[in-house]
Amino acid sequence: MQQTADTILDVKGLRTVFRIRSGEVTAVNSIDLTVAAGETLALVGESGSGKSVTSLSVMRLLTRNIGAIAAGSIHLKRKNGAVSNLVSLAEHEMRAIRGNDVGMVFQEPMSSLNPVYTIGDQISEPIRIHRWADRKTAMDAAVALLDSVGIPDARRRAGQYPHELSGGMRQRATIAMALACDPTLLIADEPTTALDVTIQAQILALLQKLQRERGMAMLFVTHNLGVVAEIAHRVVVMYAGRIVETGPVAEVFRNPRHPYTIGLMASMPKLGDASRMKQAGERLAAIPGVVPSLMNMPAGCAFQPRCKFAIDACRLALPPLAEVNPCHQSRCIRWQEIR
Amino acid sequence: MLARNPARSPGPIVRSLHRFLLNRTGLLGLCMIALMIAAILSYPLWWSFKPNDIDLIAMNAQPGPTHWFGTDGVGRDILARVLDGGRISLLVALTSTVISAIIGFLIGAVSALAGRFADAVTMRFVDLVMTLPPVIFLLVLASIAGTGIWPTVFVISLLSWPLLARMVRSRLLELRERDFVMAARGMGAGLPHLLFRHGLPNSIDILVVFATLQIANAILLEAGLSFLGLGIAPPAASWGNMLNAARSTAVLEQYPWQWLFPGGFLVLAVLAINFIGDGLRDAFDPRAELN
Amino acid sequence: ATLSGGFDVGPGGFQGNFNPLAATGGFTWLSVYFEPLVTYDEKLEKVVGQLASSYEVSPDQLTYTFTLADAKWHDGKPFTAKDAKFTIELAKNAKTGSVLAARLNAVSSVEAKDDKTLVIKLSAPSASLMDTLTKVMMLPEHALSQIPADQLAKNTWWSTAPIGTGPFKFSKYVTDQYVELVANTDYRGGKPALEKIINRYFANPAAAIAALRAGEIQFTYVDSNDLKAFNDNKDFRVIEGNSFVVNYLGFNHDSPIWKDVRVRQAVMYAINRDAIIQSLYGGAAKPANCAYVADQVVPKGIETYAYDPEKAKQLLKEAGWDEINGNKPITLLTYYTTPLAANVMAAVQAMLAQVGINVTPRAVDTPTYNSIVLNPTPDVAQFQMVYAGLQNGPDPGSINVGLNEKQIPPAGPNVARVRMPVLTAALDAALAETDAAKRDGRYQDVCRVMNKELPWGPLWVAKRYGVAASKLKDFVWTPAPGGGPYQAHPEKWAIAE
Amino acid sequence: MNDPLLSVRDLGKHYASRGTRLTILQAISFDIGKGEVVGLVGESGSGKTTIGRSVLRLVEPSAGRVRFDGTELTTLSSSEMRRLRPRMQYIFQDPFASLSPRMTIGEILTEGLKIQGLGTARERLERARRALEQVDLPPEAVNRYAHEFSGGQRQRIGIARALTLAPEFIVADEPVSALDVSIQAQVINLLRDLQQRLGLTMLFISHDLAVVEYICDRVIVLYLGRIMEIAPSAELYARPLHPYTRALLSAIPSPDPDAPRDRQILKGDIPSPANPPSGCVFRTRCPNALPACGETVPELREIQPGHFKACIRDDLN
Amino acid sequence: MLRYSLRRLLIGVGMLLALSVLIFAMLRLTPGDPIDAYIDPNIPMSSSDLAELRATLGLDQPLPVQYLGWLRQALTGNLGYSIKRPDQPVLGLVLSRVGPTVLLMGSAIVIAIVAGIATGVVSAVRRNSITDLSLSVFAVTGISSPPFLSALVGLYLFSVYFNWMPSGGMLTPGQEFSVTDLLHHLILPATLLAVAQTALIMRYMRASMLEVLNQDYVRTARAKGVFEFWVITKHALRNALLPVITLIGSTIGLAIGGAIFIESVFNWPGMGLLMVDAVEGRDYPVIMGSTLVIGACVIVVNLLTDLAYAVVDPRIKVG
Ligand SMILES: Nc1ncnc2c1ncn2[C@@H]1O[C@H](COP(=O)(O)OP(=O)(O)OP(=O)(O)O)[C@@H](O)[C@H]1O
Ligand SMILES: Nc1ncnc2c1ncn2[C@@H]1O[C@H](COP(=O)(O)OP(=O)(O)OP(=O)(O)O)[C@@H](O)[C@H]1O
Ligand SMILES: [Mg+2]
Ligand SMILES: [Mg+2]
Ligand code: NI
Repeated sequence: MQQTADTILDVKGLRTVFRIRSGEVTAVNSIDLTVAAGETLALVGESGSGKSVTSLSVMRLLTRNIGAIAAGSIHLKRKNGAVSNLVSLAEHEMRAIRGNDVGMVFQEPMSSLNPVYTIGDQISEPIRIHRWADRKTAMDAAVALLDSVGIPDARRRAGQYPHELSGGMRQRATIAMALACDPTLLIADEPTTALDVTIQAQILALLQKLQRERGMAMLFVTHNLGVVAEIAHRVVVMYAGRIVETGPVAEVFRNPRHPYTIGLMASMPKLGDASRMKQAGERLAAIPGVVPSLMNMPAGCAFQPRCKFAIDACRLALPPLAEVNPCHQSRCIRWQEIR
Repeated sequence: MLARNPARSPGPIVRSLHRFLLNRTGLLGLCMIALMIAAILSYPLWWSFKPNDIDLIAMNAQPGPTHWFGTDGVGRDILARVLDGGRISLLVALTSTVISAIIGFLIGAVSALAGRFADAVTMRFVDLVMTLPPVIFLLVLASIAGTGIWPTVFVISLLSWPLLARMVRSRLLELRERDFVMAARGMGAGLPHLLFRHGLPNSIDILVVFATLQIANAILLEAGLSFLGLGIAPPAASWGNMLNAARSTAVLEQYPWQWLFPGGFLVLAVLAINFIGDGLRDAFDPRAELN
Repeated sequence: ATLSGGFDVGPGGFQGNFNPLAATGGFTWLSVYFEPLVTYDEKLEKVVGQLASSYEVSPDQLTYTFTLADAKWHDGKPFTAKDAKFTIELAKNAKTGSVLAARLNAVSSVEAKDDKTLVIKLSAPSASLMDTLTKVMMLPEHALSQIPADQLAKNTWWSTAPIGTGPFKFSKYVTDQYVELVANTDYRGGKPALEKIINRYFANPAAAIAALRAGEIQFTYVDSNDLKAFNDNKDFRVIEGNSFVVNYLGFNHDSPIWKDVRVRQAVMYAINRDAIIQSLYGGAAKPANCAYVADQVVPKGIETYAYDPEKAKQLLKEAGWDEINGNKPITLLTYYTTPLAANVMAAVQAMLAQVGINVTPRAVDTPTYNSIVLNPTPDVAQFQMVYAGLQNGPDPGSINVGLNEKQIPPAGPNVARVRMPVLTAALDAALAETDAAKRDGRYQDVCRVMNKELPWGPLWVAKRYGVAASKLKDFVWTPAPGGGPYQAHPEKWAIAE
Repeated sequence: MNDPLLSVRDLGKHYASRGTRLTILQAISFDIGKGEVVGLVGESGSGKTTIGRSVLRLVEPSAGRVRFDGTELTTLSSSEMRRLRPRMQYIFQDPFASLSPRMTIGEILTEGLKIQGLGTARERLERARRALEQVDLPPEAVNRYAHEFSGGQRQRIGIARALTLAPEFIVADEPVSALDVSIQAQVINLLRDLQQRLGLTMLFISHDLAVVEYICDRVIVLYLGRIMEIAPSAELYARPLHPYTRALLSAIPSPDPDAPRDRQILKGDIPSPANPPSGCVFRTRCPNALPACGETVPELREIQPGHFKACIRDDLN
Repeated sequence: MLRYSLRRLLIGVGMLLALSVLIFAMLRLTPGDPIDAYIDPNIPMSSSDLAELRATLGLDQPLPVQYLGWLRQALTGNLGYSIKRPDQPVLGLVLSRVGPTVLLMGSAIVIAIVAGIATGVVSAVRRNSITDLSLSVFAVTGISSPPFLSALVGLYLFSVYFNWMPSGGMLTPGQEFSVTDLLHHLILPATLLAVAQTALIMRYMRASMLEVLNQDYVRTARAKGVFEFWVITKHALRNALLPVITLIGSTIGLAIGGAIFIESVFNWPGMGLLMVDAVEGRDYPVIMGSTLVIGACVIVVNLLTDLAYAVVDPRIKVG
């Protein structure tokens, strides 16, 4: 996709490595992403495929002595219109961006809230830091935020501790916290995975509403294809640290061009379908095997050991991202044959 | 995930050993303690002075070529006494640590796993023991037990377990709710199984920390007992009663080698044991290989 | 000027008990504000008058007449014979917690003839009466007569407002920290030179020495092995004195292993006392060959038991030691827990081991020791030998309780269970001797018997030390057993600016 | 289904917590026939795990009876219970917490046999290897530790552990919800194969209605410790009767980009068991609630043969 | 909270009762009684006096009678009179020591907490660095040095050698009370007393901090743009403190043990010193009294740590 005027985030060739005892592993390799204002980009993939590492790299929140960005650029359009390359910013400049230009929501609402401070305290913290607001103004702003994420009786809730809230409310609170300074980009790392379906529906609706109202860009990480279909405009499918397929959601889901995406779609039990399958004695179409370990990557295409379409050529070289159509790409040399 | 490892992998004990050997400070500690024990056991072969031979002419001699560590107030060779005292101190410290670890673990574990009533009774008892001032406890136990190595071990063991019992209890209360313990119960596990198959391995880190602290503590308690005229009967040397010599201002000030050497050995031993403890904790934790 | 000192660390002193009736030590301090009728002279050789200006003894040794000095209590009231009578009666009454009651048993009556004359009548002659009277500090009847005898010890008067006749007045006591006395300007011996005396309490001798060297105090007791730091220091003056305590190895005569005198002699020959005295004590002790060391009571020509391990081995062989005990460990019990004592025990053990006597020293605290040795039926296995001390002066008679067969526990403190008719006879004879001139001879007899029969293995009499700052003037102090009392003239003590 | 293997009647569970009484389960009754797989669905905190564990007496129920193959479990002594345990096993949700990190897979798999005193060490190990094969893992895994396996593999180990004792009845507590989609499908297939091959009876707990449909014969819908609806699964998905079930089904996001997106979003959160709403506990979030819902606790009524619901609004059927 | 505290205190009273029985029994099992302690073996006394003294103290009666007698008095608030210092009622004696002990222990614990937490945090944040290593060597040395030795060495260094500090006592004798004087006397013993505790707290703090630094909410704080300093001091520290608070509470008893040596070397007029004296003198009433007071303190401190826990951690509700 072209870098347009309202591109908020533009990641190019991102490579992130981890230092482990036996050397270095590449957790995320040559990732290109762009997210425009008002747009939601979904990042899907199995556990360990590098979704969180990608989002943490954008925030530059990798623990310094363990992980680091090894290559690539991350351009962010900030609130004041300036575009900075986050990779080359100094730590103190980066700190001014976190929570201010970029907000982040994490997966586990319980563990990502500090248990010993009140919700209001934690939500008002970014306002105090980035806007130099005094305690009272910041608290009022926090209450307003809680209200806007749909928490009834916000003033009282602001004085409560995380453990006194239900899971859904906690996640709303972390969303309020991420939005406190009106960021241009919201990164949500599996914000609904820990929640019940009914609550998940609430949160998804809330995020959509907030995005519409604020016009921010959203990078939404999930492993649930249903959620992707629900919320995202475009999707990036990751496998073993690389992008394997990317394109508009409707296009990719209707017409997946990578065996992994196809497998993922097929292995989801579909509501209302099961009774038929059971009667027919059909099994769920599972992808065999497991995600390869970073320390032990197969040669060539990372997915080839599990791929039923794999041919010798797949083992020889890493397939390039092939263009299915201008906005749809697949990292499979047989993309044309598979359906 | 390491799921795709070669088919045959060595057994758990070999791997614990392997993990221990990977730990550099642990190895350092092991070397230190091994050297120390080797010296302690072999010194009669290479050192001509005996720990209890007095020499009133050479008393309070400074460290020098004949007496490397100097001599004490009756002319006994400090090096020989430090090494000989090491036998007793380490023996007392290790055995009493083991015994108090056993008592503390059993009481804490039973309290956590054997139901509410047992818990209430044992915990009140532990509280009671912990409110009792140690001097009195020490004095009474010691005067009942008398002097010598085994009474000393007995006294020190009895004095040291309550804190461990508490720590083990709180760990196991948490463990009790864990799924794999639930699974064991679901397969019909009784108290002994829970205690030894689950409670023990999962308290290893607590036990190791306790043990490393307790060894230092035991040596010091032994010194305290000698101070009260109990503990290791003189003239047998122990690091504790050698340190006691520093009570005399003359020794403290003018003959510092008489307490610096046993004190130094004590600190070295404790340091080494701490290192080993850290190594052991990792060795017993299969997850440690990951990073 | 203020004098601070650690007057209580040292021989038997213990602060906290301010009641002289119950005191077994600490007289150095108590006699700064209380005074007895009579006291020892500075050299602890003879008894002289203190509150009594003079005294007379009737020829039958049964009536003692004291003429009292013109003294005033600290509150201004005159000191009279009635006060003295009151005090002695209190001391005789065990209900008051008095530790002197038994020693005053012989007193049949105390009369105040007039204000300045006191007559004490005895039921039988007592050689130790005067020694006992030195410890009876005079107490004011007008302040204490209202208090019932059994409540007296519990009264707070002792630590808040005691009144004496001495050169200094009690000012305040800060619990466990110090006692402060101020000069008694009306003192009959003249106005004291110092304004205040502070007695500081040190739980640990090392701390006292630290305070002395830091200049916070000007005087304290000092162990002989701590002297080194002071000996060549011109800021300090080391005061040396006789401890009057004989250290000995007490054989438990209830134990069969000591029956043979040759075994006991072997113990004596096996120990190199000279070496121990020279090295461990740094020469600060005198060897003892009986319970005494004072010249006048030690006869010439007694056996000196010079170090002779060969002879010891020989004697043991003759006695058949291998059958008697052989190599079995023998517990050597002691209540001395000082580093010096630990060294002595180590040396003794090593020396005895050389001749084949295997002793295991065991140092316990005083109550444990007492409960073991004073037990009427002691466990011989726990207690076969003791390393102990016994006060043998200034009155040589004090040795009697430790050796007389009649004093075997529970009757008395003859902890070694010495049952030697000759010795008992000698002691009885000495105590019954009312003729002062002949008394020394009697004690010499005791010494001879002890030297020959070895009821104990006498070792030595150590010296005691105190260190005073050099700027302290006219300071009289001597390391008397129990701290005295003796004529110290605190009113003359002064500090040079 | 005239002779159910497991029959639960009026099961109740409450906890006393700082003076307040938490009613976690109330009047739970259901049967499971031999060889049947019954699904238990409901939101987090609705008491699914508590039912699963109470049935096996891993937590002590506060009220009610549980009959297993003709034996009343709630009154058994602990040693009698222990003897019965091999016949009923539990599979845990969290594949990370349910395997002891300090035991090798071999130790984990032989633990039950050892506890029950079955076989020699060699036989037990053989059985462990067989169990590993049953769940498609290499038998060499016995010497490794749990952390060396992926989530899906661990869950297989958890299943293998339950199988070593050859149980007739298994409570599977959300066995797939911690797994990735691709792995989830593997494990569901495995569970279904095993169930059919071994004729296992199963109580399958899940919060994912799609998964439940795939594996279960009948489904129980739970809300705040009360049963809302019971129905054969084909029936339930085709014609959900209870408003709660409908809401649950509607909340599941579909990956089909063409699926209609007019979902019905429930308001608010599940209430706290400390002060449950009066009457029907669901009424506070129910789009169809009437004032009458607050008055009486609706009983579980059989609307159609085998299809029960606890809702007074028959007009919604 | 109030009700909870009251209930805990009530249990505490029961514990004290049990404690008194235990001590009473234990004391009578130790060799030697107050009279044995009273006798200087160098200056023996005749035994008839001793029997009489024993009788006046009631030591000749059967144990249960003695205990009940003591209890009856104790319940009326009268803990009897010291045997060694007969003019001092035990209650007054003990209470007069509570202040100094609390002062000494309190300052030591404050020092230990502040220093232990600070060093623990530093070594967790800079884990595996030289700082971390040297701090853990310091900790081991601190834990393994005998309290009497460090007290004596400290005394020698600072009072005699440098002459910076007074050699002991709580106040300069003969001077008016002043706070500076008190602090001057306090600082050395309090610091020395704190060494071992500091080391212990440091080790636990380090472990706990390492754990907390890996928590999600620390990452969240960083994602909000919080300054690293505040991430550590505000977000991580308070959570890391929780296990350490329990540790501090349960080592109070042990700290009293260490205080005994310091008090006797520095002649600090506290409970430790009183207790050592009483034990040496077999002063039963004082031992009973001071043990009960220490026991009561330990119970109260444990209650306070539990309450502190609830204050620091809002998840914990007491009551
Ligand atoms: N601190 C770390 N040290 C070493 N490796 C790490 C670290 N953090 C992540 N990794 C590795 O990086 C890879 C990508 O991890 P990441 O957390 O991004 O996965 P994810 O797609 O977010 O998975 P999930 O769905 O489970 O959140 C994984 O293989 C993981 O093991
Ligand atoms: N030991 C306990 N003490 C108090 N309350 C408890 C206890 N155990 C569980 N609960 C409560 O019981 C209720 C039901 O818990 P349960 O674990 O059965 O729910 P669940 O349906 O399995 O939820 P999930 O889907 O999250 O696993 C919850 O509100 C929980 O807080
Ligand atoms: Mg992730
Ligand atoms: Mg559950
Ligand atoms: Ni899910």
